[in-house]
Amino acid sequence: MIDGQTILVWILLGFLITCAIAAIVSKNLLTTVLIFMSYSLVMSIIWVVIESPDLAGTEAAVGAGVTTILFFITLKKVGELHTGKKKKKKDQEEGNEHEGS
Amino acid sequence: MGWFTNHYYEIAAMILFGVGFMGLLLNKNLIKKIVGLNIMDTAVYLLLAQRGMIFGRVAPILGDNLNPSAQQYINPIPAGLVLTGIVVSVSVSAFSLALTHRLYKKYHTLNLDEILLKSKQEKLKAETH
Amino acid sequence: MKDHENTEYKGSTNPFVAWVNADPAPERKPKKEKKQKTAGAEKKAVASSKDEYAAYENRIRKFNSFYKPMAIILCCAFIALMIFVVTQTAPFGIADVPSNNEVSYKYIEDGLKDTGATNVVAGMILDYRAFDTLGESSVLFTAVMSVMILLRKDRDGSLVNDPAEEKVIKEEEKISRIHRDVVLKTMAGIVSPFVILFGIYVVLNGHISPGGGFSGGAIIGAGLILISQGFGSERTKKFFNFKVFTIITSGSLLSYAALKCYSFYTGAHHIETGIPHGIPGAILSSGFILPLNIFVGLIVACTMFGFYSLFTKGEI
Amino acid sequence: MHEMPFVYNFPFFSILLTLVGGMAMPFFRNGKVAQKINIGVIIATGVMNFILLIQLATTGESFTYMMGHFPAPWGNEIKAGPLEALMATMFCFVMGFSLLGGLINIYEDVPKKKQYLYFLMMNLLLCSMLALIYTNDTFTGYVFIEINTLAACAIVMSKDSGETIVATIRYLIMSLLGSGLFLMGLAMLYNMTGHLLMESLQPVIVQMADTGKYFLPLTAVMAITTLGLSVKSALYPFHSWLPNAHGSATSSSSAILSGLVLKGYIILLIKMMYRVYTPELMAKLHITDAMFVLGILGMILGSVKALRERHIKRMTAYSSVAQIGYIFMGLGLNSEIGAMAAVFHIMSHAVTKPMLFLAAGGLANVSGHSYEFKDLRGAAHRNKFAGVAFVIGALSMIGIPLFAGFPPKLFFYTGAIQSDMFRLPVVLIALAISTALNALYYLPVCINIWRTKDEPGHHGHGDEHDSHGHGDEHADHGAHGGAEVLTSHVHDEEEGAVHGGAAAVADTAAAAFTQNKSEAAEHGEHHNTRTTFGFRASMVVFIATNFALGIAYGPMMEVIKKGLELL
Repeated sequence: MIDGQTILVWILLGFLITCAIAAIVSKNLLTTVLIFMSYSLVMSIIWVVIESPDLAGTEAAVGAGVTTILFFITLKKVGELHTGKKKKKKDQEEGNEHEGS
Repeated sequence: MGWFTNHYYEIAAMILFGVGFMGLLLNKNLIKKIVGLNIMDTAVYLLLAQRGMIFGRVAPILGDNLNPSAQQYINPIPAGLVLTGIVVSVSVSAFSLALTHRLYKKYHTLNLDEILLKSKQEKLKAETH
Repeated sequence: MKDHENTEYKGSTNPFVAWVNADPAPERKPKKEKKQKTAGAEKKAVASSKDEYAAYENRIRKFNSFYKPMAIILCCAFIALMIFVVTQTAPFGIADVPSNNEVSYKYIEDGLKDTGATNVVAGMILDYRAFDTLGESSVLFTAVMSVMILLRKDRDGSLVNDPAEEKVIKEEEKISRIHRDVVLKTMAGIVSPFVILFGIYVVLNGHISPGGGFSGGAIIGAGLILISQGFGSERTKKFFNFKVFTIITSGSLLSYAALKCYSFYTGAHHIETGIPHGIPGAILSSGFILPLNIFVGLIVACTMFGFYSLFTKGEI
Repeated sequence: MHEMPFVYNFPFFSILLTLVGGMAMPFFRNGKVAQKINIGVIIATGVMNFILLIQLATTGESFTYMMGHFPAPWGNEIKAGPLEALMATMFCFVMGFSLLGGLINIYEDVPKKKQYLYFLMMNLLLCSMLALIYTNDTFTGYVFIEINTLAACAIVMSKDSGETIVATIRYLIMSLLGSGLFLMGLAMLYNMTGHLLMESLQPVIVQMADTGKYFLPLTAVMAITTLGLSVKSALYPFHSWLPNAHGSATSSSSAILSGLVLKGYIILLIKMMYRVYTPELMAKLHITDAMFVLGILGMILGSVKALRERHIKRMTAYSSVAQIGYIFMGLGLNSEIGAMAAVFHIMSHAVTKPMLFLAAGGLANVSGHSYEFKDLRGAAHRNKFAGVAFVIGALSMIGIPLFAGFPPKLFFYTGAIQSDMFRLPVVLIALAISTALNALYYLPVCINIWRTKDEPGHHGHGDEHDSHGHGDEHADHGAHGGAEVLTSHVHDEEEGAVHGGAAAVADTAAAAFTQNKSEAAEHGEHHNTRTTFGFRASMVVFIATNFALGIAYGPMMEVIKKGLELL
């Protein structure tokens, strides 16, 4: 019963839960949104594993694509992308790293 | 171990639901609340979609098979329902992000408590003048 | 009658009379009377509002200190219970479960004959359960219209018009026009046609391969967003303004509704639609599913781009 | 079977017409045109549902209508019976007159360019509620719940102020929590039974309950779906979003949210209860007990909260919490008459609460758009229709005979007698306390709005607690000089001007103050002429309906009884 694919699914599910917790507890909003984006991507892999390619495509385009873009624009509008490092010293490195990209 | 090996998807979905639920209830930051909400929704979709999966069968794309038998393909219903759900969840998150945007414009903060306090202050000011 | 109620209400005359006269809550009375002697009416009012503010702040703090542990405990208990509950249900991945019943068998075995679509999921959501999908497109429509209420700028000056922000947007656009990011622009130029083409492919092949209106529409929307980011909003405005947005969104929805109504009405009256299903696997097959996918794709693409544009500029 | 009467198309037509009307509105982009479309759609839908109601009530049958070419377990379908037709007719009726009554406030509160969007949302709201009433498929129910949530949030926030947007986000978060729970319940239900159609679910669930298989998951599913719908319909511990959302929105929105939107979810819950879970099973698994307890708590604590409010709309909103408590209490009685009384209470609340909200809006319109009690003093003299309507609404909410609020209370008693021995005393005590509390918070307001300014003894005991102190003005205005007098309320001046008592305030004030006063007087005059024909008509119709429901409750109960049997 426990074969390679099952182990892979366990790893993916573990990753999913870790991502969810990290997204919720992270202090920096940009990190939260980026983690949420990877959460959506992993979710779309899980959809492929459970044989639902329709869902995988939709999740990748909608969840990881459009929703994340909307999150980013909102963050930009509320000034968390630029003033994040001024406001919170401790988030400086993360802010710089993502601003550069 | 049977309870785990037979139900790991459902257990993961429930844990995710809990994480999202707590994110929605406990965080004061609106963006994180919305992320929590999205996680909660995805958890429900996972709970729904995993039921369609059957080992050894493939996705219900028939291709050239013109006489399909139900023994070859997985259950298509959960996938269809979740497809509906995903689109609903993106509409809802767009709407709540727009609300967040407007609230930030008005109160210059994302913290719901501060927003409540500021709106109260505004109301009291309007009353005294 | 009044006297009778007086005795009922906290047993004293004053609060009830104050209540009838609609004065502020009686519990704040002593404080105010003290201040009344020292300060004028306006100061008193300010002081009382400050009191009220402090009380409100206090209430929120108290609520939070009570609410957080309660919420955590309740959530954990709820999740533990739910995990226990789900382990009671049928195991994962086997064929012999209640959800694997005659309904899903019918979808798989007769789906091709009934709908003409080789992608059973597309056939299911656009033909068998089309009412749900009509509702789902309406959810998108409702959401984009609500976002429009919130974020669309009025020319005649509502709360949404914020001069400072307007200036920032203008400046950003100016900067991006002059110093356009070369990497973004080049990549957008190369990638976006393929993205949109791929989206169109996914939409058109929705009934014979994975995908369909929703995923394809979202891909097209993402392509439009990429163009708008890379070449500036003026470029997209040339072919996509508010009028086009309205016509495409509402027009597609109305056509969708019209097609589906025809099929609902004929279905309920047991009349044949007279739409041929075509050869299975061909592009032009499966009756209404192809046009419906196209309409859904248009709605989703416009909605996604509409969200983006309302979020960035406050207009379409 | 094969020859279907044409009337049977009407549920489908009404859902479709409202949806298409909403979708077509962006083409016009004009508030007036949108309003005309909206009113036309509501009238057409109301007439269609009324004809259907008459047909179904006389023949006493219910029917299913296939949405597509495939019969029940495969395709979507809708189901209509007398109860559904009755509810749909009432929803159209109440929504039409709520819009008519609050039209001025809509045009004032909603920015001009966005008025068409307001009416669009109204159309979609009506569409989603009709779909919730008529649906026979749980998942369709979920999709339309989401439309309902978004449209309801949109009509709250369309009055563009900070307060409403804060209220909207709280409303949205709670609503999404509720629909998330409901969807999770549906997912588990599907996992256990493999069906989504209400009709196919019931035998499977009954069989499951008989064999004892999946006992715990079944209880959990029933609890979760009920919980989700209760959160959305503001049952007592989950009501915190309601007063803000209903209190701050424009009058029509408050009326519709309180009168109809909450009821849409309760009707879905009743349908789930009767068509899917069966009342016996819900009683056996103690779901109804929980509903009963929370309903009783809501009845009493909602009223207590209302007692503390000084804002007329927020008070009315808290009163809605109490009335929702009544409905859940009735559903939790485990007796047929209890459920009938709950359905009747849905109707009587749906015709009374919009009237109260609209009357409150009308009273505030003539008092400088303030909803505080102190500013509303004597407002009823300036807007007689609103004053009379508010008093009648209040009497109906208290449960005075001849008004719509009375029959359900009577039937709650009867239902409690039918129910078990534990519930009877609790219901008796709770109804008595709740009626007393209702009287305690409604009657003072009624007295207050009918008071005249120069009633003797008014300044003697009333104003010494007034935070803005116009009692002080009379006592010490000589000492404080013009500054304080200038800041005194425009509303007071307005009242003064209207009742000819302005001189008493004005004689020591500065020239600027006089100017201010004359403006205020003009303002007041302006307001006096502003009760339009639409407002008066809607008030008269609501009052008439209230009496009609209160007097002729017999036939209505017959229809409800038949409807519940056929559900």
